[in-house]
Amino acid sequence: MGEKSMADVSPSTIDAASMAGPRGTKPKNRLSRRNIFLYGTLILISVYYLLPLYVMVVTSLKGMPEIRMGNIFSPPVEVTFEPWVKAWSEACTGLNCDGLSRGFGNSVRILIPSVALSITIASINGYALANWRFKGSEVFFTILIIGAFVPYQTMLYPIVILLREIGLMGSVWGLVLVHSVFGMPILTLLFRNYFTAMPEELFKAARVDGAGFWGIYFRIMLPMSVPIFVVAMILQVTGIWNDFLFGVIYTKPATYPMTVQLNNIVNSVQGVKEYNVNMAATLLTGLVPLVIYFISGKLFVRGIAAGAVKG
Amino acid sequence: ADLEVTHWWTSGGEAAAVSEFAKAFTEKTDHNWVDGAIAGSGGTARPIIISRIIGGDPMAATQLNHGRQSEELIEAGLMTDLTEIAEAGGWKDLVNPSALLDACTFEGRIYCVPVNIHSAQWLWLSHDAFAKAGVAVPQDWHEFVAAAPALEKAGLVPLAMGQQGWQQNIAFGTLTIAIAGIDDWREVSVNKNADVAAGGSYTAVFEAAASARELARDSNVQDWNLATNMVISGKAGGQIMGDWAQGEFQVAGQVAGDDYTCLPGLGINQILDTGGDAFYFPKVDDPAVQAAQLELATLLISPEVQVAFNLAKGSLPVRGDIDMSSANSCMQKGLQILADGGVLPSNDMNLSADTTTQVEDLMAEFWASDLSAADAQARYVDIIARAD
Amino acid sequence: MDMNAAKRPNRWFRNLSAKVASIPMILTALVVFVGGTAWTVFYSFTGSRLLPKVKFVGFDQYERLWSTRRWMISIENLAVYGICSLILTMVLGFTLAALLDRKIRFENTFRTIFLYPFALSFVVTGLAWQWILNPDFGLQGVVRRWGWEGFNFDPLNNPDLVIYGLLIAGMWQGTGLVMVIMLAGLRGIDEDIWKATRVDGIGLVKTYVQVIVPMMRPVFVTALVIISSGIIKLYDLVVAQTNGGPGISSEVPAKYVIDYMFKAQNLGQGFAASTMMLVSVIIILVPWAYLEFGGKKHG
Amino acid sequence: MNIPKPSVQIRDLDLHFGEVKVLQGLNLDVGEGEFLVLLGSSGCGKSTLLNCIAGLLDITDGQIFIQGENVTWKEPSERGIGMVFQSYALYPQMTVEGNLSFGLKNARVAKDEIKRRVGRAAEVLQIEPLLKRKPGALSGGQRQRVAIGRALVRDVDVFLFDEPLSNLDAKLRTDLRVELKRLHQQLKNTMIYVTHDQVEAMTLADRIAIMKGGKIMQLGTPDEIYNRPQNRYVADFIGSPSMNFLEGNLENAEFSTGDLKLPMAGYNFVNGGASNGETTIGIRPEHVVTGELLGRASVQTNVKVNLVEPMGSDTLVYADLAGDQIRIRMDGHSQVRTGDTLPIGIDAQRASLFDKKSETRL
Amino acid sequence: MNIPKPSVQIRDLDLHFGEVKVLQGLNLDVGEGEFLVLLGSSGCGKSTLLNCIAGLLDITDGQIFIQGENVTWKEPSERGIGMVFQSYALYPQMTVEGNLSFGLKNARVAKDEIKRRVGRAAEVLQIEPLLKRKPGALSGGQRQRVAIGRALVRDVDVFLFDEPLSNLDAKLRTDLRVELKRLHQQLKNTMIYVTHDQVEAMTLADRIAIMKGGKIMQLGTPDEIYNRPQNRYVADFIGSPSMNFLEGNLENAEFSTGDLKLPMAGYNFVNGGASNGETTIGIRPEHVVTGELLGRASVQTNVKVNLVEPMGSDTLVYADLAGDQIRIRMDGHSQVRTGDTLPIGIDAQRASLFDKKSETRL
Ligand SMILES: Nc1ncnc2c1ncn2[C@@H]1O[C@H](COP(=O)(O)OP(=O)(O)OP(=O)(O)O)[C@@H](O)[C@H]1O
Ligand SMILES: Nc1ncnc2c1ncn2[C@@H]1O[C@H](COP(=O)(O)OP(=O)(O)OP(=O)(O)O)[C@@H](O)[C@H]1O
Ligand SMILES: [Mg+2]
Ligand SMILES: [Mg+2]
Repeated sequence: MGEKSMADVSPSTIDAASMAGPRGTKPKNRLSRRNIFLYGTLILISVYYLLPLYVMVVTSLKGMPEIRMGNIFSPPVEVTFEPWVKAWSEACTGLNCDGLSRGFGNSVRILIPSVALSITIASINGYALANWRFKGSEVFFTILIIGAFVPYQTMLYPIVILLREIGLMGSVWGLVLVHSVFGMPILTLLFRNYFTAMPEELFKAARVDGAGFWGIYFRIMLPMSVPIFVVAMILQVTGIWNDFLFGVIYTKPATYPMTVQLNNIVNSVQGVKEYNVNMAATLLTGLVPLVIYFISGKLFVRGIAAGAVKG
Repeated sequence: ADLEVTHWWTSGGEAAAVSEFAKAFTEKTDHNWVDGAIAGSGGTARPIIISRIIGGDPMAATQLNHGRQSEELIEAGLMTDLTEIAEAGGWKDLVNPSALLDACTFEGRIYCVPVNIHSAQWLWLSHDAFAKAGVAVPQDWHEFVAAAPALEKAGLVPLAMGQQGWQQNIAFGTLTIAIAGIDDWREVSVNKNADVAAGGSYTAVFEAAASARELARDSNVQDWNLATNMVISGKAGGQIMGDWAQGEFQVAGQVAGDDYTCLPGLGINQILDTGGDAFYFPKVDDPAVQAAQLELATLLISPEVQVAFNLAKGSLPVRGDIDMSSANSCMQKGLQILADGGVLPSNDMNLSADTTTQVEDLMAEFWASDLSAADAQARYVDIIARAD
Repeated sequence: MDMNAAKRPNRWFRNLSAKVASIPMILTALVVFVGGTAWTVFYSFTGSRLLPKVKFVGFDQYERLWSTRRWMISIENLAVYGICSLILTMVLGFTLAALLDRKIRFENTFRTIFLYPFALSFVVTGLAWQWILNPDFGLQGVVRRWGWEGFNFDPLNNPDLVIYGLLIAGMWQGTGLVMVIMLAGLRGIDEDIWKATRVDGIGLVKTYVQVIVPMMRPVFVTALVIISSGIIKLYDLVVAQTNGGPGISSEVPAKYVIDYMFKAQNLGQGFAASTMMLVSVIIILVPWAYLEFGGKKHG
Repeated sequence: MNIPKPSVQIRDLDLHFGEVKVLQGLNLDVGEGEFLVLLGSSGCGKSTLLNCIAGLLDITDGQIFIQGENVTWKEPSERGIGMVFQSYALYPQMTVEGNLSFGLKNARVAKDEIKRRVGRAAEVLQIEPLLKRKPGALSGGQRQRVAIGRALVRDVDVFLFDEPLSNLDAKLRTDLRVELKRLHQQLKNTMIYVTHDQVEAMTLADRIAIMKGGKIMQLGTPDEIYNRPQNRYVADFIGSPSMNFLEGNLENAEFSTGDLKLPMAGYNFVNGGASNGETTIGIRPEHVVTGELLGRASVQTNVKVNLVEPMGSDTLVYADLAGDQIRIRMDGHSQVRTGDTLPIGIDAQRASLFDKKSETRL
Repeated sequence: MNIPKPSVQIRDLDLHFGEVKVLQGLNLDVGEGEFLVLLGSSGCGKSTLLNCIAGLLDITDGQIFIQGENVTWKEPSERGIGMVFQSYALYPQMTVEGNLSFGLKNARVAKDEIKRRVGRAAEVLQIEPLLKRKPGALSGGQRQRVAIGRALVRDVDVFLFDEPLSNLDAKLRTDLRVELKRLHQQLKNTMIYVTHDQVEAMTLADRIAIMKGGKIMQLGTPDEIYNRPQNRYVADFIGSPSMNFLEGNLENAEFSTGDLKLPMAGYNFVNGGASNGETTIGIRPEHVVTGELLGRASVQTNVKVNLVEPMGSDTLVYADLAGDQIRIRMDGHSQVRTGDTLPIGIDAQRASLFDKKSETRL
């Protein structure tokens, strides 16, 4: 420590020195090594993340000849929306040549009740688990959590039988049920952690005020859990919208969701693979969750911080 | 009534063929054909079809490869019995070869309608490719192998091969019939004789397959029709693929003999197996649909529909009594073999799906790796020994 | 005044609403998860083919399973993919979170870029990367066309590398979520700890490695759970990107299960395979779940 | 103390969390209109006891009576209690008015009655101008008043407070403490109040219950607790700076340790007569007198000063006495310095004697 | 006070968070070996100032010198400071030893030197038996000691403490306070200590800086701050129970409000002579005397008691004087009751006078 010797300097010299030397904010170099490294790394990694999107968009705007000739990274010489039109409304699977348009409606019809039902059930579960424990509630919850890890494949067949027994096989409601069941573990965990982190005294106060199970849930807990609802909603919307396996197994062609339709289009190869149509179809299918992420990404991050990560 | 029909015919030729069914059904009856195509191969579609049938929400009719696949569904009483209309239509006498109907028969009752005959043992050759390589179009497998270096030199892939187990298994099966001969093939495939599978004739087959593997080294497409497309566009010399490839050539506007050549049995053995597609009619409750199911069943096997469908699909009709003169030369070759009785039972009937899957897995691995012929054979013998 | 003891009311009817409201959860846990699993395990001891049939064959299905090459490859692939994906996702997720946590400009933009793939399904992911990794049109072709003729990057057609091809795509899709979780964790670290390390003169990297990472253990556990629950279910991506190929070099257990259940129509075999997956999940999970949820009373 | 009419009675209360026995065989009677403070260190079971009374915890064994009625298995809202929490526990999405009326709405009280009661509570607590605000827009003290109001509107017999002031800063705490005392004098409800702040306990309570490890160590008026602690724990716990303890011997009504001899003739022994044997004496820092008051003390000696802590109004002096360090509270203006020798006097009559083994008061 | 040698000097320090000007033109000199306490209510900028000295915040303008060296742009680790945080900020996964040695290892201090220093620090702080434990297994007080140790091993010139005791309970706080004072007497380092606890400030500080809104309101010894507050803010802020303020008029060295007249002849005016005009007088509760001390007071009167708060050692009495409520601190044994009329005396020489407008001391 060099400054030790400085300690001998008499007060008066110090006061003289006080006029000199650095003053105010330390000047910062915008192009410091740290910044170059930081932003360099970020930009480099961004390329990895953006590349597929870029390629998909660019490809979907090219004509087939251009694709066959060229470079997947080069921007389209001649922008054409033909592939998008085709993917949306013309691509054929078997005899049906209505592209993704049909699947879109189905997906929406599946999505809305599934998201609503699964979040409703899971939030009630989480609330019961956090605030109204009863003997065995933790056991059921543990089973549920282990269930989150069970490969869906293990369950496919028993669920077919289950749905048959309750007569919902092939209907949209059957699929809604399946989504609610498989969304339950993670969502319940989210809600449980969130509600557990809420001050217990609030719950006690409401009980003293004579509110019952439902009264507390609707009047106290629900209004306070917007962030976690946002997280749950985003997770479920993407999960359900993107689901292929359940959609294909538990529905029928008339009710196929968009992903199944996408698979059909991509795998129904007529002569050559129409990459541009495939990419357009892929983008169209991903559009709904993508838009949701772009719009509510910030809320998502905040919600995760609020509930999902237990300290 | 609206009849929902599921199938996995989604490639160009297949879709054209199935539209013949739909057209005929919609035009000739009061019913509607609701198309339930599932893309991907049978591998994707079958679980969906089966789970729907088991799940109590069956479609009205569905394509399935007939044979052992559906035995249990029939046994469980999930399929409509077609015996009555079969007898009324005299299917027993019409269907040729009769093995096709046998495959639909379970404990004396008939449960499915065979709609076409498929044979897998074809080698499809591109004239364009051989012209580029400057060699004559081969007339059998041996010539093809001999011509391969020239193709390679011309920058072409000698053998197009989709990287999927079932395609590779077809190639293997075709090589077996051609190289090991029919008797040994029958011993192994029908009688599950593992000793024969371990024998010298099969060693030759595996070695041939190993060399075919080299020829297909640069073919990295996945789907069969993409491989066919390599032949059509002259990027590859040939492809071993079933007669359904015919449909692709047709859609591409190519003419057999001029643009491409087909060699049944690899040009070595004039013999074909008689697999095929069949339609099953799961039991449903709605009487209107039940009636429509029977109408569709009758319709599918009716002469005009058979002609129209099979011309489009490139497969052979299941009836011996119809006029297929408008078929092209490849199909004519097939019809001729059929007429000569050069038929073998298809593997769908010989081997369980379980065994087939195992063989396909083996083939997938074999074709994509450097697994030696001897090792592959040893593993094959293992599978055959355990086959049921 | 009445000083008589009050009778303890029946346990079953205390907080009845809570119990009634939990019925869906209880049913799901018992009927679907326990019941369904038990059903599957039960039938794995039978010789069921296309339909479940009670025809016991003992451990035959398991013996066959463990002597099947495809199963062994599947396990191996899952292990390689799982370990690499766990480590890389954690490292990349944490690194990204740490970079974003450095009070940078455009934080929102970068975060959106890293997170958006999570909105896309594995099917879409698989297709997109299949396309980019296509040796002719994709990255390799493009680099070659730029003049580097010898450039070789064709993982999807190389049996030894294909699993890494899957990894590239899987990471692309999944790292964003882990990053967000890590970011949330980083934001939860006491500001004073940062100050303490600065006063102690600890370098930035060292601070992260030796102080921050160990402090984020619970966050890492959360991330670990999320990543690993995804890994074991790896299926869609494989089907979409490689379909198990080339050959069987990118097969995974989940695909084995599906293929044997439906394609090979050997339910018994498929069930045996899924039971094995389940067993491994339980072996890994039960101790953790017990510690995390069973042992503690609250919080 | 003479309890007018029991309002809350607790009989043999046991509460276990699994293996942990938090409350064990606890008995307590609270008189009507009494202000009872539960005081104890963290984790001693104060909140648990309060939650049991409120019905927020299912007790393991025992009985609880409120206004003579056995409420052991009643719902919290049916017990005629109101509760105020440390963290206020206001419903953040409701206005102050909403917070106040929530319980009444749940009980289906008529609309104008709700209005009347909310109005009255708001008037008593002087929060009328805040009625339309949400809790987020209130200061800590205002929030606490709303929390009290929430109990107030419900016209309950018993108020339960769980450290209602400990989230507030020192100044506000003092103000609200006074207000609370005044409120009690005005409402005359029974109040049970949990705190671990002695000053609050001393100033608010009619009686204080000192708890330790789930048991009540002493129950008595603040004066009793402060001046006649029943055992060493209570003596040590109460008082800041805390009591000085010296170990020694009691013989013939004289306490001796080292050179120091304290005649305990005037001491009011619990069992009437003096005991002999190993004894601990407890002397409060303010009962060690100095300066002009020296003359009032029964015993005088000199001590050496170790450390001086000026605290403004007082000065705390640490000094050695008979081998132990003692604390002496002196006036804020005293000019004592470390190292000084200080003449002190000890007010032995005001000391407390404890049996060394059992630590109970002699 | 005469500063022996400046150790920390702050010149014209400005710190803005965006629009918010947290510190403005702040100047402060801390002498070598001095124990300076920064005292102020929450949000007044105490932590901010400390962080500026430590180099943890980039200042907006001004200069900082430590041991005579301009450290304005230096890294925290190069300033020769050690810092102890309210939340301890121990590295939870390292043992106590690891926590102590982490900084040294990083500075590549030789192994045996590290050992020596850790050993010495552990000895000073009496945490030797804990060296192998992790922070999770320590009590609050032990943790705080380790946190101090972490600064200690680094052999720094200046110690910075940011409310190091406020997470501890009252008893522990008192103990550690004494320990800290002793440590300072032993080490003789410069210490800058942030708190909002007056008792801590009064007992620990050589000098106290009272802050408000980013400015220093008064800088002086505890005695100066307590007895000669420079403005009404300081007077009100310091002391508990807080000072009584009466508004009135000062004329001819006599303060009058209502009937009450206080002769201020002995009062030590800031500018030497007396001023006239509207004035506020501040009287500390303990300077209102009763009982036998009544005689010492310059002015005597009777008041009516509103509320009595017995606090054990003292009794706080609220009474009306000249239209205002005043607090009076009495002995713990006094038997005053609400409604009594109490004769009191006021020690006017010890009162403080403030100009009503400017609120500064007269
Ligand atoms: N749900 C619970 N499960 C197990 N033990 C608990 C539970 N709640 C409280 N305890 C234990 O019961 C004891 C008493 O807790 P309680 O909250 O009543 O203490 P307290 O006196 O209110 O303390 P504080 O002053 O800190 O609020 C503590 O030792 C605590 O650890
Ligand atoms: N990062 C920041 N951005 C904006 N304002 C800030 C920031 N940090 C602190 N402030 C503001 O600066 C002011 C002073 O904060 P500081 O933490 O120094 O207060 P303090 O005196 O230490 O209070 P406490 O006693 O509560 O710790 C506060 O009004 C605070 O809101
Ligand atoms: Mg408590
Ligand atoms: Mg602070």
